[in-house]
Amino acid sequence: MSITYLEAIREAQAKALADDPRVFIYGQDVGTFGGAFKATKNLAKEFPGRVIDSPISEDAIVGMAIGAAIEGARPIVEMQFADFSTVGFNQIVNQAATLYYRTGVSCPIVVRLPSGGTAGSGPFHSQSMEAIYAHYPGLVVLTPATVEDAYSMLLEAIAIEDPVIFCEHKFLYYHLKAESLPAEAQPIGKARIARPGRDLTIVTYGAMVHESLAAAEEIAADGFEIEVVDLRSIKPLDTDTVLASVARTGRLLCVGEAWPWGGVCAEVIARVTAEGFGLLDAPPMRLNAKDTPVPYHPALWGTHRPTASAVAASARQLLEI
Amino acid sequence: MSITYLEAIREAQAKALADDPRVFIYGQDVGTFGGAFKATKNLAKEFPGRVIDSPISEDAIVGMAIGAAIEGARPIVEMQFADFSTVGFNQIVNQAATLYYRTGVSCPIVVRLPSGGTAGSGPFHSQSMEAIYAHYPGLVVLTPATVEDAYSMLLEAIAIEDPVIFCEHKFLYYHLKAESLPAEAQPIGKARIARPGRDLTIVTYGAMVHESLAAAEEIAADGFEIEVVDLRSIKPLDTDTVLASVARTGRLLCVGEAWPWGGVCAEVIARVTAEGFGLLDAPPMRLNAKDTPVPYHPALWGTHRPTASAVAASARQLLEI
Amino acid sequence: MSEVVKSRPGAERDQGREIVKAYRTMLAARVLEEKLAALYRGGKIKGGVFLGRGQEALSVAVGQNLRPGDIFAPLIRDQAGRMAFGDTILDTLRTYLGSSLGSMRGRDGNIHRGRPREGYYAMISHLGAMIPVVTGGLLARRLQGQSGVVGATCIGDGGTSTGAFHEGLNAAAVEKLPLVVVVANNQYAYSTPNSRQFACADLLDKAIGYGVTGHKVDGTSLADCLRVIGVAITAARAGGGPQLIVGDLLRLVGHGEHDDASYVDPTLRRKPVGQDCIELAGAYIIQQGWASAEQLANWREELETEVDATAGRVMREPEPDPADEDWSALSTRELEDHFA
Amino acid sequence: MSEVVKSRPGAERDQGREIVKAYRTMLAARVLEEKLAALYRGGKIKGGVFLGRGQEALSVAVGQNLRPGDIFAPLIRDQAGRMAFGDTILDTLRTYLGSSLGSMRGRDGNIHRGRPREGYYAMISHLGAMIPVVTGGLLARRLQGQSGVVGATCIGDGGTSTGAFHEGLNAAAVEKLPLVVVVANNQYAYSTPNSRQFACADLLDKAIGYGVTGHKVDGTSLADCLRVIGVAITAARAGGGPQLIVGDLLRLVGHGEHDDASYVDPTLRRKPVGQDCIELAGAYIIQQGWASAEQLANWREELETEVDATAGRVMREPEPDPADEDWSALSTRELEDHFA
Ligand SMILES: Cc1ncc(C[n+]2csc(CCOP(=O)(O)OP(=O)(O)O)c2C)c(N)n1
Ligand SMILES: Cc1ncc(C[n+]2csc(CCOP(=O)(O)OP(=O)(O)O)c2C)c(N)n1
Ligand SMILES: [Mg+2]
Ligand SMILES: [Mg+2]
Repeated sequence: MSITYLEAIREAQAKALADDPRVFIYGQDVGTFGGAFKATKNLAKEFPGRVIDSPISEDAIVGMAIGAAIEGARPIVEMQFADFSTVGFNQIVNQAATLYYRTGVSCPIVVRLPSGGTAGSGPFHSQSMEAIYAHYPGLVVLTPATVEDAYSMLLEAIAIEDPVIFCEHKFLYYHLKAESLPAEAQPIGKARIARPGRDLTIVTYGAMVHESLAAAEEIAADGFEIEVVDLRSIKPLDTDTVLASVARTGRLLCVGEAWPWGGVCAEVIARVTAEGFGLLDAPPMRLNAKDTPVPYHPALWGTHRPTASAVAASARQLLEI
Repeated sequence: MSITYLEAIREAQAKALADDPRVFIYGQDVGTFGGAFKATKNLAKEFPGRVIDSPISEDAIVGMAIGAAIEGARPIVEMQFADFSTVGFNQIVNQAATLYYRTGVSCPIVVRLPSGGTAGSGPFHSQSMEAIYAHYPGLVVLTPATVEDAYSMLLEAIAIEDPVIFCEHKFLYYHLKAESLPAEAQPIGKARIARPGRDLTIVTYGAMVHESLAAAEEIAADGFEIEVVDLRSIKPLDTDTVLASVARTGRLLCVGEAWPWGGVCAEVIARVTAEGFGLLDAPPMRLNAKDTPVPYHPALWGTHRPTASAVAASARQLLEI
Repeated sequence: MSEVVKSRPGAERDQGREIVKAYRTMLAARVLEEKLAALYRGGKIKGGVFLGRGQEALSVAVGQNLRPGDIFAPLIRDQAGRMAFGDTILDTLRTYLGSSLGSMRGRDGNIHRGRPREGYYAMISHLGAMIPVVTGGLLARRLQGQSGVVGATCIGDGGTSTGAFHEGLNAAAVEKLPLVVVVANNQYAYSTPNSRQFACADLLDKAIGYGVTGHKVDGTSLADCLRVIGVAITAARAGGGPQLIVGDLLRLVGHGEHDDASYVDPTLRRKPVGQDCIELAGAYIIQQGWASAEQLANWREELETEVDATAGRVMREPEPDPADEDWSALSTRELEDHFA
Repeated sequence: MSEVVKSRPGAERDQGREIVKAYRTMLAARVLEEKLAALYRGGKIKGGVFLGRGQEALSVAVGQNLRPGDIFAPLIRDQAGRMAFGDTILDTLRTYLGSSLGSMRGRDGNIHRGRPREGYYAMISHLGAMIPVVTGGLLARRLQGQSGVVGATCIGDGGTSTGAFHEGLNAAAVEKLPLVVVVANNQYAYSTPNSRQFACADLLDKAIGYGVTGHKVDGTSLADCLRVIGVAITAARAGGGPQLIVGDLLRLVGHGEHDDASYVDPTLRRKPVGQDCIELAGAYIIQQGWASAEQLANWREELETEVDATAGRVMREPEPDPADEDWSALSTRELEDHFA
């Protein structure tokens, strides 16, 4: 058997629907059609009445999920693309994120954001919004990079009492495969050493984990061992695991697919330099997308986003300092 | 004569309306009423037909400003509070911010955001959204901290060909006074040394400039000279001025009123440590609001936000390292 | 529809009881709000104060027609409706004054209060935003197999211009959920008159575009409000889908207590729409012989005493202490992020 | 209204010319889109391909009724309307194929193209978002003292559920701007049927709620489309305020070329709404004697030749070169931020 990242997301939802009668799914085309990416394929048939097509109304979709959560339900909402969550932004950051703090009533909703770039998708079907949501108190922001995490973290996300922004990466949907689904998993909030090393730490997440692993492999030929830390969750962010890695390597490169200003890389560097300044043998470095909208043409897109070779080039530069 | 920060904003708009026939103002209650804070007081009378009341429709308000800009106008839109710009978020980040990159047609709009906390304003009338907007390519994000800057930077913002998010601070509206309006000003993109010093650099912006200056004054009694850098513009961010200051002092404390994750402080620290690692004699430090919604009660609010004494305490701690 | 009510034996007596009950709640709201205004002028309230003077009849009719187990998301000017739905003088004062014993514990204030687990949702400031939230609450109730539940929420003339109003009402209509949206058409949104807010001849014209039932009500008449909103809530409860009610009235006070409402067209105050619903209701009660003028005066006096005493008590209650706060926005403490 | 047109002498000849002109534009759109589908199947287009098959009559009627100097913000399925407004086979292919010579220079693709400075706005993906933008463009024109200008934009049945549609149309109505909103009611939003999208009996019922004039049109009939949209645009131009047009038709193709549209109710295809507007228009033209079947076939052949030749040419054009890009999102280069 072989299962893709996308199938893992479907399976997690199927399991949650089967195990917990409070769970339901709401979003555009998620019903009989099974969703734009087929992440809810057959679920409407398997769980009648619990996988519900919405109008094109992201503000209402999120708002309704919040109301349902107040009444004890466990809604999962699917945005057709992360980019469209800007329309539901107010409900996410002002209603869902503040509910518990203000009223003491928690808000267990999961907002699934098909995120990140793929070739030819252009400025409005490629965005990575994790840093935007992580800025707000009251939200948990997850960025699974593996099939196993896509499955186990989504299950855990549904179980969490608080609102979760689940940034699943479209570039991994079909590419990434695993032999089977995990029975156990690391808890949310713990980062993972995706590849151990001793010369330099790359801290990354989402699709960039794979670009970074490829870069590490490439550089291994030069005799350098790069450690790759997959954050898994960017809020909360597992500073301890990152610090422990930097303590081993003395060098930090942060790689993110999103824009640089105030992104995950900036946040990681701020934490490491504040809490582990003495561990660094060289300045921390970051590699992000270029600071423009995500271009449509694959030739431009391939330069706009960090690729394995760009990561390798940055790592080499940092190793030489 | 004495002029407040708020009056400076009104005067800048009056001057822009007088000097440039392309300028108009659109927003809730900005017309005859003069705006919720009176930032457009009398302007509707002085400039008939050019200061226009809108419905309660932030998405349409921003969208209309963009369309008007395409046709050669220079719209200034007022959000009643920065917090409500979440409803116009999609138009700001996906339409205004991408227009030039995609089409080559620039988008000269100014979105005025009455920002930041004041006592008793609570979670939805206190927010500081500068980091959210700065994350997006295609936007200029300004955070004036003085009466002079409120005036000259708003005038410059209106003249800029690109979309500007103008974060004016409500806490400064009435408090802050100047003798007169400036005839000349530093250009946007240049930070300002608000107080020179040699022992520690505080990088900050907006209302926190004044808390930081008060902290510096307090600490001066101990014999330490704190340099306070007022960023003025957080995107673009004047890394050079910050680096030059850190080169003088060897110590960096960043102070921001907004939430910590991915905020201005994280971005400043990422830049300084990447580009000026060797300049630092101690780990960089940041001081932000607590990571919860902004509380209503003044007693809670006073702890939630950084105050002069909290800034002083952080600075003392950093001076001891 | 009033025939329907009157055709039952004893209906008139029932109606009298209902009106008097509503009147006393309106009066409580009015007296309490007068106190809030006084406290505001005295600098005792740090934030803004937003009152519902002139809107008590419409508001109370919503709260009083709901049942325990229903959902209610009131808006700015719903002190009367809130109290009819179970909110108290005590918690109102605690929230405005920021007592740590209030339902919002000083974390949020004034009109931003509620007890969501009891069906009493706490509004956020963003207008329109509560409509989809109530809709979602009703969807969950349906999924849980509950029927006969109603969710009501209020909005102003200005709030109808929000995308949230549109998306929420449309989604409720598609699901045919028992949502009752009450528009308090008080002629202004802050300083903005209706002529600058919408272009339809009547806000009720919006109902057909959503495929929902529309109801018009005279917001100055308590009897009319109780009857029409009763009909709408009954229809929603019976499976008739969303109901849109437009009540015409005038805000008899500033947008907030900082505002003198000088922009209000003075001719409106002299028109029927500008009448004070409490005065009208009081006169009606006296005229119908359900209570005397003395009784009305007594009720007011009792309420003033209660409100004053409660305010005094609340002002002696502890403020929230920052040191007692755990400063977490998440209920799952293990998932809190830590900043150095 | 057709009487008005027919009462002029030579009106019938004019109408024939108008219909034939529109038909040839529709045909160009159809032929071009067939090529795009073929290129997509051949893996030559990296992103999605979204076609307007079945919607050409409604779309062309918008573009053809506009004048130079007007504003047009087309949507997904407006290839015909775009071409009637001046877009070309060449720029369409360049944009889809990502040629660096296209108006979007490879930065954006497919339907996300335009030349805003020429009144031809470039849509963003977020549905509804162009409505306030056109409204604002019209407001600016008014402030500049221009009159007689119209701004038109298109939206789907699904797009009417967005807050942006609501806020934009309402704001235009308040300002009484010459905005023409054309709803292509093609029965589905991706897989979602109208029954899951709205609950009004007819989308036209929304017009009264905004206080704008509503027009219904048979989206399969070119003559009807040209006439009704002509009337609406004329009314807007004359100061009649926003016009809402609802055209009923069926999307005769998948949502995108990746989609087989298997969810479409097959009975719809057999109903009048499911007819192909191009076939109907061609037959009408032949029947009226404005052109022969051979002429129609010739036109198609000419278009196929032109489209094929243009596609060949564009495929030899340079791709955008990342090294030539200055990677700036700001027109003010001095304000660019710099990241180490
Ligand atoms: C989305 C949004 N924009 C702006 C505001 C600021 N605001 C608060 S109340 C108000 C006027 C509301 O008018 P209306 O809806 O008619 O209610 P009323 O005050 O008349 O009861 C405005 C603009 C807000 N709360 N939410
Ligand atoms: C705000 C927003 N949400 C979701 C989408 C994704 N999306 C693209 S097209 C589409 C369906 C549109 O349906 P309709 O408006 O009826 O137009 P049609 O495709 O039928 O022409 C959806 C949901 C989007 N583009 N914008
Ligand atoms: Mg009102
Ligand atoms: Mg459709």
